[in-house]
Amino acid sequence: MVPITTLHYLVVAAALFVLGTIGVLTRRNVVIVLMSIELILNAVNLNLVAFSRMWGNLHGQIFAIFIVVDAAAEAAVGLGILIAFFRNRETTNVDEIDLLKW
Amino acid sequence: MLNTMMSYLGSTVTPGEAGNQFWALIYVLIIFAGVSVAVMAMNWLERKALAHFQIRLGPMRVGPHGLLQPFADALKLMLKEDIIPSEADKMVFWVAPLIGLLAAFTVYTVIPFGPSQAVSDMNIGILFMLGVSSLGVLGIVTAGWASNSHYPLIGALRSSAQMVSYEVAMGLAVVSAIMMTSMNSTGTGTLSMIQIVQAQQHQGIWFLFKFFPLGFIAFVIFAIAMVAETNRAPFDMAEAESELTAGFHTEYSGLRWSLFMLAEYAAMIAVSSIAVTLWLGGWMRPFPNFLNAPAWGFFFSLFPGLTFAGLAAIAFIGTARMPSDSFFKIQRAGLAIFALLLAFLALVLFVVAIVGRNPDHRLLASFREGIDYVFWFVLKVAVFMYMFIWYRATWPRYRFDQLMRVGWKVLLPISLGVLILTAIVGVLVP
Amino acid sequence: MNDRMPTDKALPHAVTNLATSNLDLDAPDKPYLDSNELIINMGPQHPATHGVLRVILKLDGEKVLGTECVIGYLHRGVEKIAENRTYTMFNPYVDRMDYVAAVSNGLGYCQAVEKLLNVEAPPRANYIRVILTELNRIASHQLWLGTHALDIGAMTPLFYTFRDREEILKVFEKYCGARLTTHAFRIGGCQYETYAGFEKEVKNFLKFVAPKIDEYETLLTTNRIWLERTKNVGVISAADAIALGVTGPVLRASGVKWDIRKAIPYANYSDFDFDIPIGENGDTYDRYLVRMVEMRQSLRIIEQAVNGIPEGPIMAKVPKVIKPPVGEIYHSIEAPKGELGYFIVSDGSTQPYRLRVRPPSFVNLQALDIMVRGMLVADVVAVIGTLDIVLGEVDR
Amino acid sequence: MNPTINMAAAPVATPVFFYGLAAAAIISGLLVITRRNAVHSALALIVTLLSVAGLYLMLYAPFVAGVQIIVYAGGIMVLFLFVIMLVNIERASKERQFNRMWPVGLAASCALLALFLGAFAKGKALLPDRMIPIAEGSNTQEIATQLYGEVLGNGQYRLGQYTFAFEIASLLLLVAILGAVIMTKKKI
Repeated sequence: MVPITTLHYLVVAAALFVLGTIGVLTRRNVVIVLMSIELILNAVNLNLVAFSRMWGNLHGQIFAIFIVVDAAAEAAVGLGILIAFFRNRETTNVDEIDLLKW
Repeated sequence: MLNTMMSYLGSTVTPGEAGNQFWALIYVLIIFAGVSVAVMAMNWLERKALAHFQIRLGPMRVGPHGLLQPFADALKLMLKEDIIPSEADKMVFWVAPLIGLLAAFTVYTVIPFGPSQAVSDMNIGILFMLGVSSLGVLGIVTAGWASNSHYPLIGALRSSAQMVSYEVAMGLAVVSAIMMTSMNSTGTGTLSMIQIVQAQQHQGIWFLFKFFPLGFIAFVIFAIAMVAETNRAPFDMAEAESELTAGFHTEYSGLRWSLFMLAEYAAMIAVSSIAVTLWLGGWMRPFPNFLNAPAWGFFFSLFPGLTFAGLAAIAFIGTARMPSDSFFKIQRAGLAIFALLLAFLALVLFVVAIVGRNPDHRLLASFREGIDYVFWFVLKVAVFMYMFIWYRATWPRYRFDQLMRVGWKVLLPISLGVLILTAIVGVLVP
Repeated sequence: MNDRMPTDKALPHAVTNLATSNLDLDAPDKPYLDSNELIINMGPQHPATHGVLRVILKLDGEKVLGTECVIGYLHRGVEKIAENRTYTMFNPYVDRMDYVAAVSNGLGYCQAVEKLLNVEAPPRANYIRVILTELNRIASHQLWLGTHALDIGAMTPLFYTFRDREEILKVFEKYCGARLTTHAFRIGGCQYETYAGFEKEVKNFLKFVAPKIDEYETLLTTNRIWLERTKNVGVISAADAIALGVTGPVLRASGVKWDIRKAIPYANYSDFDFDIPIGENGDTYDRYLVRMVEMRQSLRIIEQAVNGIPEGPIMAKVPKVIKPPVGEIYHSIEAPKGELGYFIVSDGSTQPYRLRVRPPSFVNLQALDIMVRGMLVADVVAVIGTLDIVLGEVDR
Repeated sequence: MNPTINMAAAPVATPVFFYGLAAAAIISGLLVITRRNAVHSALALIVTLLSVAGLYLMLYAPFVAGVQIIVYAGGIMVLFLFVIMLVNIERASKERQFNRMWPVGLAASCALLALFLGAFAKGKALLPDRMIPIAEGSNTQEIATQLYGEVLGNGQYRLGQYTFAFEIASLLLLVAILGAVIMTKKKI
């Protein structure tokens, strides 16, 4: 079998990234859009960790941890906004969230 | 064959570390079987102990003193019709118990029953344990949602909120214990379960008593949070039968329901193991440094045999006390056989303990060590399991908001304070 | 007795100035603005509704916005049956209303008919009646305590109370052959003379049960979780309680000293020396304490009664065929759950023209809604438990 | 215990595990964006996250894998499931699932994928396959040193390279908590 190189991980990460962008760009449900963003962040993390291994230091891994922290913050605030929005408008569709103020 | 066996028994590293997949697989199977048996035993013990708390007898009919009751229960649950509500989300309904079960059992890969008696010694052991056991909540949430019914949904929301909030206090208590592992000459701590126990051995003190009362408070916080984490009384909001009929598993029946029960009990044993590992010295016998003469070692290695001998004695007394009516003939015989079995096990353990003193018998010597480690570990865990039953018999149930208040306003500040104090004391006291 | 247990001396005095209730009982339900409200059915098949009560809960998350009780799942038409039975024939039926306090039901009915007939039960019969009724009060409170504690999550008291209730049921069984639906009394007195050793057995029971009541209190009274679950839960003010017609321990826990045994003495309760416990806050914990003290007071009454039981006949002169004069009568007694009243209209025939029961459970159940508004789901269970309802009596 | 990497003990079936985990990640990633029901999407996302955690383990990054499991799968996904249950998904699952500009989005994403693949094909030679010199057995300690700093032998303390960033991250989390609380409160 072909030994697994960094490139393999990069391809997986690229695939996840593209899936994430498709989700963000095409889905209407905000929850799923947020989940797609998590997919994108994961793809980035995978890249970082793969490069961290490739270059033989830990900077990539530490950056990945920061991104996980960021993802947690983003999910908390994003879902908070979603709940507040749902309470006002009873919808979770992105294309109905098209005004800045209600 | 014997040589291979001996090399495994004499191994000083875990099979995961030695990279021996076959041996690791055998460990996994042993642990899986052991935990399943422990859950069954726990089931029987809980019913019996609870009954005796409540001036009842508990199961008495299936086998002598209801000893075969767990098997009867298991059989009944397996044969029972497996109902999936027509309005339920079938796929998720099907998957939910498996998630819970998987989360509960995966944790056992890093539980150290001895310095080499673990499937693997991960560098992130305790982090892995907390992470995987927190996946159990997903099983509960999905079960509650997939049932498509009000009571399970409320139960699932309650339990997920509860588990997520108590995880915070639990994690902080764990961190203060981990911090104690770094109070050594090198100043580096560890997350590995085995090394945590070895740190206690090295420092010559259980973390329960370290920086008294800081270690003790952290332990108490963990002990409270773990009850909430496993949804047991008095924190059994999720399945409060008087309020939500059965909480998240109201719509479940038969085998699927028993999977939830299995997961619950497995999770109880798992969190108890964490507590034992972090604060009670894991596999170590009492006073390993203070009473380190070989005679003491021999004395303590008799305990497994003594325990089984005691159990056998209880069983014999039970046999003698049974009514002499011919109706009880089979039951008497069964109990007597059970007692003989226990006595035989005690005998084997005694022989191993006595013969294994001689290091020339390599197989028996390493066997004896292994038995020692596992025995003390299991004994400490068993104390926790008994506490779970005791709580259930004694206390009423908290209300949901009170539970959250206890979690966020009492346990969290205390555990934060303990964490900070531990850090300060650790710097001041070299 | 342990000093942290509530004693009779520590009881506060009854409230004297009652503010008027501001309950508007006829106001329509306000529409709730929050769209997240969830409507769930608690019951009729639910472990905590004590039978077949169905409570429709309107929830916002866990908070109760409103409740609606649906009753009648156990309706047997007891009042209508009365119109087709003679007075004697109807006597066993009343046992089936509040089946955990069957003796009290029988006492109320027999006394109501006696009042209608204008006969008086002989003193010995009255003593036996008081002993059995008070024993039944203890049994009823024990059952209440066990199930109430179980609802709140404490499993163990249930088994302790049932163990001790068994002793009372044994006395009943020896006296009249039945344990639950006793049919112990007859119109005009008691049918059965006490069996040999009755007094001794009752005295033994008194000695046996007093420490047991302490035992229940050890488990619960100062238990932190119990306090958190019951203090300030299901509060009802004295004025609201009176406006709703709530009686019994629920009313007394709100601070109103109203006990028919003292207020309008029936049987020979005026001969005995006992106290009426009252609470202060009208919350679930006070109701718990009141009932615990009531059990002890019942023990006092039984002790006095069993020591002073006179010799003599046990039946008054009552005609074989009971034909009360034309008229109507209302007679009420203090059942374990509150005021149990019988309103009987007689047209001079052997059957009542109309018989109406005022069941304490039914009236007390009305307080559920105002007690649980704004509380949580778990409190609904606690409050249903603390109201001590028996669905057989609510639905009749 | 044994800090040197034993190459012989390295997973024998590395390619098998890699392809398995990669396939699981991508297939469930596909499910995330195609499922009608948000709960199914969330469950699929959990599978993705756990597969990615497995990939981290294969890259000798156990700490990141642990963080991934405990924060993502145990924390964030529970939050997601919680929110999905709070908002009304019955209606959302019956509606149109994709917005009107979905062809454009799809095309752009495909272009992005093409860009990636092109870059990989061109730059393949630039990617050396080297081994991380830090042993797996002390990964956590190394990361802790970078994040918190370390105690030097002479009783002195040195800040790590990322200590400041780490503190900032905690501040970010605090702000996020406050933001989420204020956002979801009914009445402020």
